[in-house]
Amino acid sequence: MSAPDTGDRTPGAVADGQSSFATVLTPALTVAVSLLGLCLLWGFAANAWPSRAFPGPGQVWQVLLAEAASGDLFYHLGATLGRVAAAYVIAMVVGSVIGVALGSYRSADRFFSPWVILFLNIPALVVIVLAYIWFGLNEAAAIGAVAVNKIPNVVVTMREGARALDPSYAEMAAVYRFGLLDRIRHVLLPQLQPYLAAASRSGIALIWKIVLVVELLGRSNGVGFQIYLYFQLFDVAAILAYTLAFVAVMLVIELLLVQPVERHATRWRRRPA
Amino acid sequence: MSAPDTGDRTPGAVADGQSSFATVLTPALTVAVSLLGLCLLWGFAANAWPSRAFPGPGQVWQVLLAEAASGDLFYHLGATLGRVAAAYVIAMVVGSVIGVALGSYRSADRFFSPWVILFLNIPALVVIVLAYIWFGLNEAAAIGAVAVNKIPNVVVTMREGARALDPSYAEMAAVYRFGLLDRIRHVLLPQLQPYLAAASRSGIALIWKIVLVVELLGRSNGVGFQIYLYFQLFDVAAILAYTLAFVAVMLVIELLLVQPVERHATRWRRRPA
Amino acid sequence: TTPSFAMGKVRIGVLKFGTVSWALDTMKHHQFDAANGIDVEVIDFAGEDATNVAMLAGAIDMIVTDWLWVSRQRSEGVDLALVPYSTAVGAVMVKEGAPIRTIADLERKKIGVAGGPLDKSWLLIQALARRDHGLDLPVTSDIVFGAPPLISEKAMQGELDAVLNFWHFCARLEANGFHRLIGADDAAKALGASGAVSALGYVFHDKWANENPDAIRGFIKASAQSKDLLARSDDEWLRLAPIIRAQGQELAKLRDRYREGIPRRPVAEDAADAGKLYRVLAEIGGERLVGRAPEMAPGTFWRELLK
Amino acid sequence: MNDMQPVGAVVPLRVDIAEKTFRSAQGVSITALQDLSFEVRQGEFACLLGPSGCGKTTTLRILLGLDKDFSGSFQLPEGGQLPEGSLSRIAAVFQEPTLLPWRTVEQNVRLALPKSLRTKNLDGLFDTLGLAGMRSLYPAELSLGLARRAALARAFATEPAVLFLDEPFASLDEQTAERLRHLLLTVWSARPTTALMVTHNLREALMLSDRIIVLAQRPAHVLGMFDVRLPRHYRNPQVMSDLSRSFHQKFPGVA
Amino acid sequence: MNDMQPVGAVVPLRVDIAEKTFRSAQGVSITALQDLSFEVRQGEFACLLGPSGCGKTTTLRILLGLDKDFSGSFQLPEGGQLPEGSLSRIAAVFQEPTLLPWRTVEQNVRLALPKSLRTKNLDGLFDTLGLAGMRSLYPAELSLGLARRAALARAFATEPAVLFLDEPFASLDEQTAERLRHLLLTVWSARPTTALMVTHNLREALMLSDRIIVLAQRPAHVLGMFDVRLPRHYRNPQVMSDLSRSFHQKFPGVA
Ligand SMILES: Nc1ncnc2c1ncn2[C@@H]1O[C@H](COP(=O)(O)OP(=O)(O)OP(=O)(O)O)[C@@H](O)[C@H]1O
Ligand SMILES: Nc1ncnc2c1ncn2[C@@H]1O[C@H](COP(=O)(O)OP(=O)(O)OP(=O)(O)O)[C@@H](O)[C@H]1O
Ligand SMILES: [Mg+2]
Ligand SMILES: [Mg+2]
Repeated sequence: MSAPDTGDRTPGAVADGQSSFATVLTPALTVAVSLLGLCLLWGFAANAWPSRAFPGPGQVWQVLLAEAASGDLFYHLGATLGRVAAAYVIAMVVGSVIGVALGSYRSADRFFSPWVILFLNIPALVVIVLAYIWFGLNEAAAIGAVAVNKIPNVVVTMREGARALDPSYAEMAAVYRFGLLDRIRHVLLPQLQPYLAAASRSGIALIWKIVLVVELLGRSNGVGFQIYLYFQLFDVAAILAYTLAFVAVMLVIELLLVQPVERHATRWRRRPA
Repeated sequence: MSAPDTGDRTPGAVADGQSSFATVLTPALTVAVSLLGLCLLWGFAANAWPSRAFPGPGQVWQVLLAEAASGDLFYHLGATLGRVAAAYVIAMVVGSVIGVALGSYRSADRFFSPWVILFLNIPALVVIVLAYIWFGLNEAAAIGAVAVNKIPNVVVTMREGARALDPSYAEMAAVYRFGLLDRIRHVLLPQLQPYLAAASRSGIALIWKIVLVVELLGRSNGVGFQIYLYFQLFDVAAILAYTLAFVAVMLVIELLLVQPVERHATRWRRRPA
Repeated sequence: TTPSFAMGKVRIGVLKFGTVSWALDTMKHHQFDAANGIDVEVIDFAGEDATNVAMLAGAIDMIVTDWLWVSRQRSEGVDLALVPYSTAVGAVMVKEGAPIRTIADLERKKIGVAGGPLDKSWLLIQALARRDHGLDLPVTSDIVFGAPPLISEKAMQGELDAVLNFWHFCARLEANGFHRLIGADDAAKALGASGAVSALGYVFHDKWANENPDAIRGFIKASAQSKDLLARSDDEWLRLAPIIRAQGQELAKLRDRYREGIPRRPVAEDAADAGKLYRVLAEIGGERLVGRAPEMAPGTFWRELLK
Repeated sequence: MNDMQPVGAVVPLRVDIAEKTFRSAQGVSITALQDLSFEVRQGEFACLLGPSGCGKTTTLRILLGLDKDFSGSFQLPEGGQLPEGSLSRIAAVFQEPTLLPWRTVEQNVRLALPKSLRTKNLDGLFDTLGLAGMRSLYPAELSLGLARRAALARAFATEPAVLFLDEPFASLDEQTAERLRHLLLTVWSARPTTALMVTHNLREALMLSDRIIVLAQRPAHVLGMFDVRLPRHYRNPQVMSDLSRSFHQKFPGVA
Repeated sequence: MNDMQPVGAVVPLRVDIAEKTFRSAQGVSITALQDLSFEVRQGEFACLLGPSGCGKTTTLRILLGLDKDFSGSFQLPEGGQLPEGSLSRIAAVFQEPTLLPWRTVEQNVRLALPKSLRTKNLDGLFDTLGLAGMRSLYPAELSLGLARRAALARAFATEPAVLFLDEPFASLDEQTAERLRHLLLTVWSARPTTALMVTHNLREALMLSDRIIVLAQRPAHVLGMFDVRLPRHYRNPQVMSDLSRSFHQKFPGVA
């Protein structure tokens, strides 16, 4: 379970350098193999336990093609992605600011930590219904409700990040009179990077799940709307088709955007991400 | 936004030590004041925008008392807490092990990261329905479904934690031949503590939210069951009463258990949590 | 599916506080089940969908749901069958005094629809509007889909000009200053049904019914006795008030609408009309609604009752 | 109570700390400083000499404004009273390099510069410090000695009016250290700079400073001063060994 | 290719590194070691002397098994070939203290001990190191010098058969350093221990070691050896200055 690069030594024996790495697969190939493996596993499982509730990849692919051909897929996916993106930006910015503030100021944290626990544990349903009731059945209410649902999670993660900040860097910055922007950019954010990454990844996922509920409760389009529709018909293949369409978008973002950025941001580490 | 203990210096001037802290409230008092403030705010808001969908604290308190008197509250709360606890333990243990493994082994991470994205983004509904259909409408299926929903979130957070591990401690441990248990307990866990704390707090909250869905879709008791019933009747006061009962339990756990443990675990920091 | 081993035992999954649970409460309270040699076990769920999941998960013997769903499952090889339970269906409700008098007035209005775009009532209303007024509601009006309680609440708030909701929500709205513009049953009749079509039924597996003939027969009898009592006795409704969670005007409306919804026709007529409606619905809802089957799956209405 | 006081043209570094006590996490209370008072005239170079763990770093941290929880007062020399946000005129070399691990050597140095100096040519400085080929490395890729030199580069590049150094030449080989001492003197004398340097190396102190402040065991207080009035170019090996002898006479048992 | 080879009773520390090249994150490639080979006889005390940044720490890391990406081979002396899990017989003092920040000084020392020694009495050791009152402190509450001493305590407490030290006495005052050097000699001579110590301090090297290995600028290779055959108790100030002179003759321009 411990870090791997502290391999065994070979004391009292002749050790020879140049550890031989097996042929390393290129990242793209790895991803392809990984997805293929997943599909195979899935196909195998669907064969082993045939059930209407668990269609195989072929079936889901058919549905996906049909929905894509009718244009429905892109319409609903677009609507959902828009909501996810808007709620994500709001939740990350607001949540990070609050989280870092609470992590930095002990007394504020002591006062507000019950509030955080409260907001963290209010069911999505309650927030969404209240938002719809107060602000009407509209896009702003929907996105706001999702953001409010997610913000406490970001706060909690970023607060831990702020607490774990190494004070010596902040002290160095104070002595050399770094400006506010420099402090944020060069001192704060690099230390918070792993927390931001964690909050982002599980954040997007959580937001998408809440968007599904929001769409179920009071929107007339979006993947959640479709999924619920098909759930009523108990059409699991269609549900999976829509799910996978969203997952595919997330995967593309992850592989083409997030991972390269992350590798760049952590290249200073002895073992970059 | 930067850490606070790097206050201004007073160069070229006479500086005098002993910064005067204002009377510091005791933690218990702070919490009391904080909760009181929250109630006042709520009461005020409920007065300002009177609506059936937004009852004031008094009304909710009435419902709470009634439900408590009938015993319903404790029955359903108990059922939900049991599920939350079981799913939490499973999700944290499994998720941490997988997360740390992926964070430590680059090639495994590269292979499995698409899987993580996939499982992270599968809607709770799908997992829950599949679990019920395959494993029957029973407690094990319910708890398993919740755990499966939460595990990817734990994985993502703990993976960041493992990536951010300082290799020099692991190297020290390797040189001095720490045993596996010592490595986990004295080298790994203390470094992962902030990530564990973040994953735990937002974890409990997420799990509780999924438990609500699980109870909606196939249990005959629990807070989620009650909340959805009252949603059908649009009885927001009852919904809030059940929500707050759960939040109260979480608050008690947080204040009496989590925060003291956390303070103890981080007392080595220059500014413990 | 797990057969129930106790002789004459019927495990039925219902939405707690839902309309079905009222009749079942009456049945249990007056021991109509025992009188018919069965033991009905009521298993509460928090949502209609939950009962469907429970049925497919094999955890219960019977649920209440609509024939469209049964037909679709049947055409996909699941041996579900239905015994009519209620003809009560949703209706378009508008506020008392609103300037909406016919379907044609719904043009360019904001309409809340519970149950989603494939809801049976919604499809029928759409079909009628198109046939009689040349009105394509999804295009000409602002349609908002949403959860039934939320839609009702929004209607009362005045954000929506009209709502199409499930019948018990409509009954409550009626007690709160709304009136029916048109019911889905009216639409059904206008579209060719000869009478009130049972929208909902007790649904179970053929296999279970074949293995437990006494249980199913007993259950049908017990159900009929309960409904008779509910049709006759206002006191019974007062007794049920706490689980209905309604009083006074609301309770009266719910009672009246429930009584109207008790199926009174021979099952064969019901089935025939359902078959007709199926074709209408298949036309509007398309494959998405009914799957690939152009006709209602034979046996959707339990065959034993058609004999 | 932090009170400001208008200051004249030539202000010494004046330290007057009555007490500084730490309370450890386990509840042990450790008095690091007690009745510590000394002065360094503006433009002077002073060394703090004292046993390990006596409180030297604590003193510097207080002077840098990083620790405000003490009783007593201090005053920084001119160059500090510039309003916040203007040219940074204080520089410090911490006892550990404290480079930002996620920025390269060059970025670390440039970030510490006031905006107006950000683009200044640093080739000469990096050359003298032996960091010419290392500008694009991250701190984790440096040896400890190289990291220390990068920290020195950061402090020197800011052209400070007040300079605090905490054992800047530890873990460097003698040749490199000697070169850097000369560089330090060059930087110090290029403009009026008040410098306070912690060191364990008496030779270094005698060679560099105008005044050596000798501290006692913890809790630190001043054992005595040793002024070296001689201009630095007169401090040849012979003179140094004389100075060393008279230092040992005055402070037997120190260093 | 890591191949094991049965070893006899008395095995020297044999180092034979053809090349060790780092590739920095920005793509710069830095050759730290090239054709570095030397031997230290079992039970001997050797010092590595070389300019800052030449590759000394890199060498120790390779010998400690922390870096396997090099070409060449090495062999550790007896005491290393004990099977994994038995008594830890290798100890190292890293260039930075590397104490676990979340454990107290005492816990840090005890954790490094094999299970059988965990409860051993450490009072004497802590006393000599001047850490007696600091056992319950966390590393962040120590001065750098105290932290180094804690790291030394950890290494000494394990009673190692092979001991690697990377500038252990940097940032300590001369008196403390002198006391610790004697402690090191005591620990080293108490049982047969092979020691390899990196230092920048020639005096220290001459006083402690049997053999001084002088390294060249990066990429490090051996410039030459300087053997000090004299028993340590003969190394009085007079002898030391003679040794120093002959060292400077042999290696002009070093240290
Ligand atoms: N945060 C703290 N909590 C408790 N004690 C502390 C703390 N910081 C420093 N000390 C103690 O204060 C004393 C002085 O520490 P300081 O770092 O000033 O020593 P120093 O003179 O710089 O020593 P060195 O030469 O080893 O660097 C030490 O005994 C140390 O243990
Ligand atoms: N991970 C790394 N990536 C790139 N270069 C590295 C890395 N680690 C060390 N180096 C380089 O290798 C060279 C030798 O480093 P090493 O730490 O061995 O020096 P050293 O002899 O211990 O120096 P010092 O006396 O300053 O501690 C240095 O130039 C350093 O920049
Ligand atoms: Mg210090
Ligand atoms: Mg080194």
